[in-house]
Amino acid sequence: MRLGPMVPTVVKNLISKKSTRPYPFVVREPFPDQRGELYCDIEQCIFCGTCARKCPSQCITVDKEQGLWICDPFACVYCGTCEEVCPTHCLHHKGAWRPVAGERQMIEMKGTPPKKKKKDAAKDAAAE
Amino acid sequence: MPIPTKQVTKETLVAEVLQLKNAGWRIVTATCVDLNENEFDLIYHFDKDLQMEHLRLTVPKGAPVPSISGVYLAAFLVENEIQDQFGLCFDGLALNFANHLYLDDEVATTPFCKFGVVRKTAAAE
Amino acid sequence: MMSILGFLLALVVGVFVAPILGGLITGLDRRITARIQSRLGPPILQPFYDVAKLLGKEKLLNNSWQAFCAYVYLVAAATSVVLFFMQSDLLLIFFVQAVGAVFLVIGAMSVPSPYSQIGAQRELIQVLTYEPLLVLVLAGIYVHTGTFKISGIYALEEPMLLKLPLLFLVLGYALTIKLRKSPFDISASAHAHQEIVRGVYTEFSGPYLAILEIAHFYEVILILGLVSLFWSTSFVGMLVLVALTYLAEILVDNVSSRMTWRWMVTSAWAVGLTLTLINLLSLTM
Amino acid sequence: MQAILDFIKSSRIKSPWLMHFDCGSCNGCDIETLACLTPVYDVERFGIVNVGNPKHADILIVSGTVNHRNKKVLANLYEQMPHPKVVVAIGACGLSGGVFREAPNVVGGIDKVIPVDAYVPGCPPKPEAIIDGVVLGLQKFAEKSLA
Amino acid sequence: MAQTILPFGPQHPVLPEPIHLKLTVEDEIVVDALPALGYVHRGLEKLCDIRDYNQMVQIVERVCGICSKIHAMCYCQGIEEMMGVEVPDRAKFLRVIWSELHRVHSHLLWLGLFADAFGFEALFYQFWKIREKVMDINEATTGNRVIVSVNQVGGVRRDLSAEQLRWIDAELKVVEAQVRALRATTLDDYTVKKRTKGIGVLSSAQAMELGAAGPTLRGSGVAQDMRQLKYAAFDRLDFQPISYPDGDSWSRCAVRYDETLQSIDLVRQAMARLPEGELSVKVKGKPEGEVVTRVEQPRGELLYYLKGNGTNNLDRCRIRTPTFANIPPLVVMLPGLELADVPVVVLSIDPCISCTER
Amino acid sequence: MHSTLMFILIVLPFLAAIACAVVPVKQVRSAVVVVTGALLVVASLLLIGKVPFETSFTSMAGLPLASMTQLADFLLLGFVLFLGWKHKHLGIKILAGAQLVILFALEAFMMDHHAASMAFVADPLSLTLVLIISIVGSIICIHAIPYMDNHEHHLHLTISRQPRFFAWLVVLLGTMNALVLTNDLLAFYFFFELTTLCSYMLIGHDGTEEATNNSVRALYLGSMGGLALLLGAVFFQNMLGSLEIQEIIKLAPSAGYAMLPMALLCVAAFVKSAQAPFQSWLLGAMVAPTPTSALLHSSTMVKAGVYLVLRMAPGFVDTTLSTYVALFGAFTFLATALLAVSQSNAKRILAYSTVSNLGLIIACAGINTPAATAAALFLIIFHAVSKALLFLCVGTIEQRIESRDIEDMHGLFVRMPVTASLAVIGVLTMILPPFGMLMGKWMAIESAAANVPVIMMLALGSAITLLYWARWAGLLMSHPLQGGVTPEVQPKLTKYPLVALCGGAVLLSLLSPWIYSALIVPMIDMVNLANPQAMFEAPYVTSKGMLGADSGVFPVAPLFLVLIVGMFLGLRVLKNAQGAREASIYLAGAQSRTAQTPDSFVGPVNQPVKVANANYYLTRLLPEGKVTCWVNTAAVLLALLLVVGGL
Ligand code: SF4
Ligand code: SF4
Ligand code: SF4
Ligand code: SF4
Ligand code: SF4
Ligand code: SF4
Ligand code: SF4
Ligand code: SF4
Repeated sequence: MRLGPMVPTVVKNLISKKSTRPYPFVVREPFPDQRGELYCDIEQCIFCGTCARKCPSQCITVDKEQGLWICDPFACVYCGTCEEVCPTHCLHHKGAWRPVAGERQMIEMKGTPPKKKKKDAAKDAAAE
Repeated sequence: MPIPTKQVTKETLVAEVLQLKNAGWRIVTATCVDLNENEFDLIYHFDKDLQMEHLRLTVPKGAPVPSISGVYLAAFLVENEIQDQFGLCFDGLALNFANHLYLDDEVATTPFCKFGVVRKTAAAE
Repeated sequence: MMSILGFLLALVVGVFVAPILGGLITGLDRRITARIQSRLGPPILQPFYDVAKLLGKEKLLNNSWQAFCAYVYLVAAATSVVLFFMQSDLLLIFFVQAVGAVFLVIGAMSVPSPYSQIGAQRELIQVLTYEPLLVLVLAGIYVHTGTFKISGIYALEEPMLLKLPLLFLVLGYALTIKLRKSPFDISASAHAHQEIVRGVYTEFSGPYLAILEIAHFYEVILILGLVSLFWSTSFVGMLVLVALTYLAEILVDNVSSRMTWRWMVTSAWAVGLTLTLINLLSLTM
Repeated sequence: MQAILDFIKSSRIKSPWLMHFDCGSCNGCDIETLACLTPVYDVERFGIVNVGNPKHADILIVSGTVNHRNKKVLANLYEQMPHPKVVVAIGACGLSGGVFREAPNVVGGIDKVIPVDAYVPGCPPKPEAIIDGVVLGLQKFAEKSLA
Repeated sequence: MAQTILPFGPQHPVLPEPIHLKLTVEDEIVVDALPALGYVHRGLEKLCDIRDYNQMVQIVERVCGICSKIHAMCYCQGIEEMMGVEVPDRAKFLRVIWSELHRVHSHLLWLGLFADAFGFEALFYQFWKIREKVMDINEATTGNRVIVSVNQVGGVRRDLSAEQLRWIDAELKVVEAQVRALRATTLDDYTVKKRTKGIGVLSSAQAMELGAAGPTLRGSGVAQDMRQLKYAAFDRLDFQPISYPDGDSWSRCAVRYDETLQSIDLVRQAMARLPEGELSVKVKGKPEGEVVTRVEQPRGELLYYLKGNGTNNLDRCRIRTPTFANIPPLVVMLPGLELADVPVVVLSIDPCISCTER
Repeated sequence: MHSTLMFILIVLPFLAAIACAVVPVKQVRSAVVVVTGALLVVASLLLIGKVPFETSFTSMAGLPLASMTQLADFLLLGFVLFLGWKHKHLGIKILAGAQLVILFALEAFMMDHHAASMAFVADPLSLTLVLIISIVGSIICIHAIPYMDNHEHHLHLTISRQPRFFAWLVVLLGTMNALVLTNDLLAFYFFFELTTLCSYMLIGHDGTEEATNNSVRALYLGSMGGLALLLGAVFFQNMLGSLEIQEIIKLAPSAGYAMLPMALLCVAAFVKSAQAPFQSWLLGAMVAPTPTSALLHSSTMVKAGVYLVLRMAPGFVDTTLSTYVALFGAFTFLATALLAVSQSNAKRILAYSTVSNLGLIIACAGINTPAATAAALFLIIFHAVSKALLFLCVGTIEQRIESRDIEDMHGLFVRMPVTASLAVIGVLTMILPPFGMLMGKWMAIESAAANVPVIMMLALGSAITLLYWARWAGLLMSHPLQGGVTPEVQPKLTKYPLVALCGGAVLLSLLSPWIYSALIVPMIDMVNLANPQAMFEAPYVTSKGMLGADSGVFPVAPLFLVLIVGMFLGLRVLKNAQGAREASIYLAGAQSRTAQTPDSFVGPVNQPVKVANANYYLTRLLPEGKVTCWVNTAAVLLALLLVVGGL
């Protein structure tokens, strides 16, 4: 039974450097391979839909016809499964976390579906 | 491959459980599995010195099962849980949350059954 | 008797300067506490931001009696500080301050919320614990100086601390309760919240909570004023004594857990009364 | 007088007291919220104090999925907060129900029950992101109190 | 005698999670305590119907964020057993390293929260400050601080480089030194002992009868730890369960304090003996059959019952978490205590409601 | 003029009592009570201008007072003996028998009866008591009129027993007036015994078994006091050859051996003031209808005891006896305050608090300095007014809610806004500055500051007092923000007495500096006059509504100023608060969301649970039975010490 064994610790705290990180004035470098914001390099995407099928949160929708890669950023749980299964490695987690938002969002990326690459692109252009 | 279990019946369940208790077994938990349209499997798990013993009780839906919370008080929680999720009723629950352990009245059917049945609420009893 | 000028001075200092000082000390307290916990802590002016923000919030009440009680608490706290600066009777100052404590309790009890009620009961038990100790400290001062008047203490030749060291400890014990610091922060849980949320403060919100905070600023000044009397012979001595005492309070706050009220009553009475008895007897013998 | 009113106004964003309610979260988000209060992140730098009482809170931080039982609690707490107030939803669960969206007892995100002012994505979001969320909340807070 | 009836929770500042206790007190002595659950119930076990057995790994991780890693490990072990998959050795050791790191961070977190329960703020902050180092290790090695997602059926998803191992070792030294510095305060301080010694006593017989698990059980003198089952790489590590005999809150605290240091040691052992090799094996086929697996969570014995039916989706995934087992002992311990002891005793079982209710 | 006033104050009540007893018409009885009360008030007020004076009568209105009392004395004792026999109570029989024998011996062998006159002395002390008895007492009697109607209505009595009740009630007023005015110890003894009888009659009024038992207990303990008093008188007669009170005081201090009879007198006083270990009769007396409790057992009759001690106090200045009296009083103050903490029955709280406060007054008498005497007097005055108010409030509340348990009074404001507010004010006047009770306590603490054991007990006791009062006041006032409060209708005779007492408590507090100059300064002068050795100075000077001394100041008027400003502010705040949003109480977020279940939370099994709130009674820390046991043991020891140590 002792009285105040905490004293040395708190005195040390008082005179040594505080451990508070000065965020947001200084932002720490992310560790390598950190799973931050998910990012799709849409140019590389072949719209195979693997990511959509494997995602445990089922937050990705891939529309091969339209060339749409849609993700609900509010439902993604940053597990990295999609990144691992993507055959073209077009999905990456950035180091930094996804910025906060003031309202609901949806990530909708439009790319060019494979095979009918040029033809479709021309068609689209013509349609517009 | 099914796990090695000892099959019991509604009639022998409580006696078997009592026997295990007297032999110094600790109750780990119970599991309810929805087998088909008519039956549940109730598996009781026990532990003694890191060894496990399982009792399996296959029961028809709709009929109450004797509670073992009289033997192991601790079982009241899991039995209430099963009552909530599967609509399987227990006779002689030490502490009966009357289908409201987890779920509110908004949940109308038993959520864990593939073949859901209407939940009886406390008011209905 | 006091001159009119002196009276006005006491009034102004007591009513306006004291809460500002009290707020600053509270801010400093939070800063030091943070450092002790290895944190940066809030700005020194934080207590004022808090109060100002609270004043601007929506009024939310369970009944109007609550609001009334909050104001009585404030008025009583301010009055006791003014009386202190007028160098009035210590015992009386202390009784006036008790008005505030009682109204805080009554206000908290007027709401049927169990947290508020339990807080109120505990606050009463705190009063029960520190009041006798304070009265006895004052009695000791009386035995030493022959008067309950603060002016009598200023007439002393040597610091009271030398003659009343044990009573000073008792005072410290009592003031830890009054300052709402661990191990005695049991009725309002100023920082912690463990079992009763914010106890007596639970049902006060917005401007009414601000009132209570301001009243607490006054109380801090009153308490530290009382401490300063123990080194009444020099201004520097006063400051040093107050600073050291307050630091000690912060330290104790940070190296102990919060105790239960049963322990508080028994320990405070056992330790406090024994120390008082020794010191009083040594004075009267 | 004007000076006092200005001071009150400017104090609003300097003293955001927050209350955290765990609305059926997996604790991941909660421990990260708590981590914000601890020495390494120390949000008390910004005057943020964790209060346990809706009546004292300016910011309500909610994590986790809404279910039928806790949605009533959530609504109660929101109602007991005095104006102005903001709500910050954190984590995939709080934003949308996350990975549990389709679980049988899940209603969905926080905004199904109370209006949300800031969404902090992540599972769980890092403490820094939660601080960002509070900052965004504060901006809304300032707007609301002007209104 | 006049009674006060109050709701303790679901929202209560001392409880990070929503649980409700209807407390009846007389002069602050608890005469009756009745729990109410369901504020966190999601029904996630049922998601096995619509998510395949691989996706379920991410879902069971989110049963509880605090020991996410261990849930996933237990689940994966179950599936692997069912499918007859032998996991590479390196993966087994890595599983131990991360799971013991999780225990360290969970226990440090708990030690802090426990200190908070009896109002020792500085101690709370101190433990959480130390814990941040462990969180950094998690983040640097797995890519996330809390839900680390390193398990997969068949092995692990990440590796540790030699450089990382050295860094972890250095960091853990600091953590260990800092934790040791708090021993006297946590276990021997007068005020702390007053608040924990003899508070919430659970005899070993009661603990067994009520089905207590983990530190709650070991705090009552029963040295039972699922790591004795020698899953993962525990068959190749020195491990003895820690127990204290008194059965009070102090004992439970002492168990966890010692286990923190023990886990640091286990991480070191595993790092020292880490074999080279593959991280995972390719899994073929679909799970079929029944399996029961158990591992030791920071809070105690975790049991998974899994039933596959030869499709990608499981038939039944049943999770029995340690807190679920510790609720009945809690209800028995509360009457007769002071109101001020309620947070202490509730915290002393290290309740995790999200895992209790899933 | 003297004789007229004396007649009104002493004899008139007896005549009124006869009228009450014989005239069975309710209206007449009420009128008699009201008129008697009014006359008493007027007479007592007129008496203010007359003090100090001494007078003696051989007869009053043609009645030979002195010889009548002698005769009545024997009749009284005989009656008590009869009661002892009737209730088969050995103790009473022995005590009454012994008193008969001793009294006979005293009258027959020790006294010469040449002057068969009755001497009265009116000084500020007796004047104070006369004022209290006549004014507060009358108010209580008037309040009793509607109260007793209700009371009997509740009991479903077919034949009203009110004549008897009111007769004893007013008899008591006369008796008390006589008791405080008489200068003859033997006459004092007679009136003292008469109050015991009144007490017996009124406690047993309802005739239930409990009432009867408690009334017998009161009679038994009262007789003990009587015996002690009589023995004291015998000793004084023997030693000093005189039973004139003023004479005794003058002679006693010079004679150390006179401490034994003094001590006996003190013991008699302790019994009457229900000091520990004799408190049980007063607790038992709470079964009586509330006016009885108010009149006899709080504001007036029990004051006879403290009056006796205070009266004799100049006779034992600076003696060991005095020290012991102070100790004893302080001990009772503390001990019974502790006992009060464990009570939830409002009348028992009031009873313990009464004993406690009387203890404080006795402690002041024991400290025996002018400041302490002043404190004692203030305490007597303000205690009487505030306590009467509280008792009447409890009575009124009880008849409405049919419970005396304070736990049943949560949020009483909603049902009885007026009475609840009055009760709160009553409580506040008991414990807070700037009200008189607190000022008395302030003086007491300041004058006891150098007496280590006494100050320690006073410090503890006053904190405990605060505890049990504040929690009661707190729970009365809860009410919804908007609406919900039902206006209260009360009979005039219920309401006016309450309002009068409440106003009195506040107003008298404001006037306390003037009361001090008018009553206490002359009283100290009289003490000096009576006792040439003691040259006391008035302890305080009053100026600008402040009481001041070297040792401290109590700025009454300035504090009242703050109070008034504060009230003004407070009322504005109250009005302002109406604009606030009404919040539900904090229930950890679980509050039930339907309007049918207010103040409820959703508990286990999803059912609404109504919250309950209760005060702390510390019953595990301070179980009443055990504490009583310790207290009684300690008190017996102290009392023994007092009697023996005085020698
Ligand atoms: S190989 Fe890639 S692109 Fe082709 S079908 Fe499979 S996933 Fe789609
Ligand atoms: S990170 Fe995980 S949750 Fe997010 S999209 Fe990819 S697979 Fe889905
Ligand atoms: S929403 Fe989809 S793309 Fe966006 S961060 Fe989450 S997973 Fe990545
Ligand atoms: S897996 Fe990769 S390539 Fe396939 S759809 Fe997803 S992002 Fe595109
Ligand atoms: S978002 Fe992720 S971490 Fe947060 S509660 Fe949901 S599952 Fe847990
Ligand atoms: S263990 Fe307890 S404290 Fe920790 S997260 Fe789970 S519930 Fe919260
Ligand atoms: S036991 Fe509790 S803490 Fe551990 S993983 Fe499960 S839920 Fe989380
Ligand atoms: S128990 Fe004690 S107090 Fe009660 S009657 Fe007996 S002796 Fe007296």
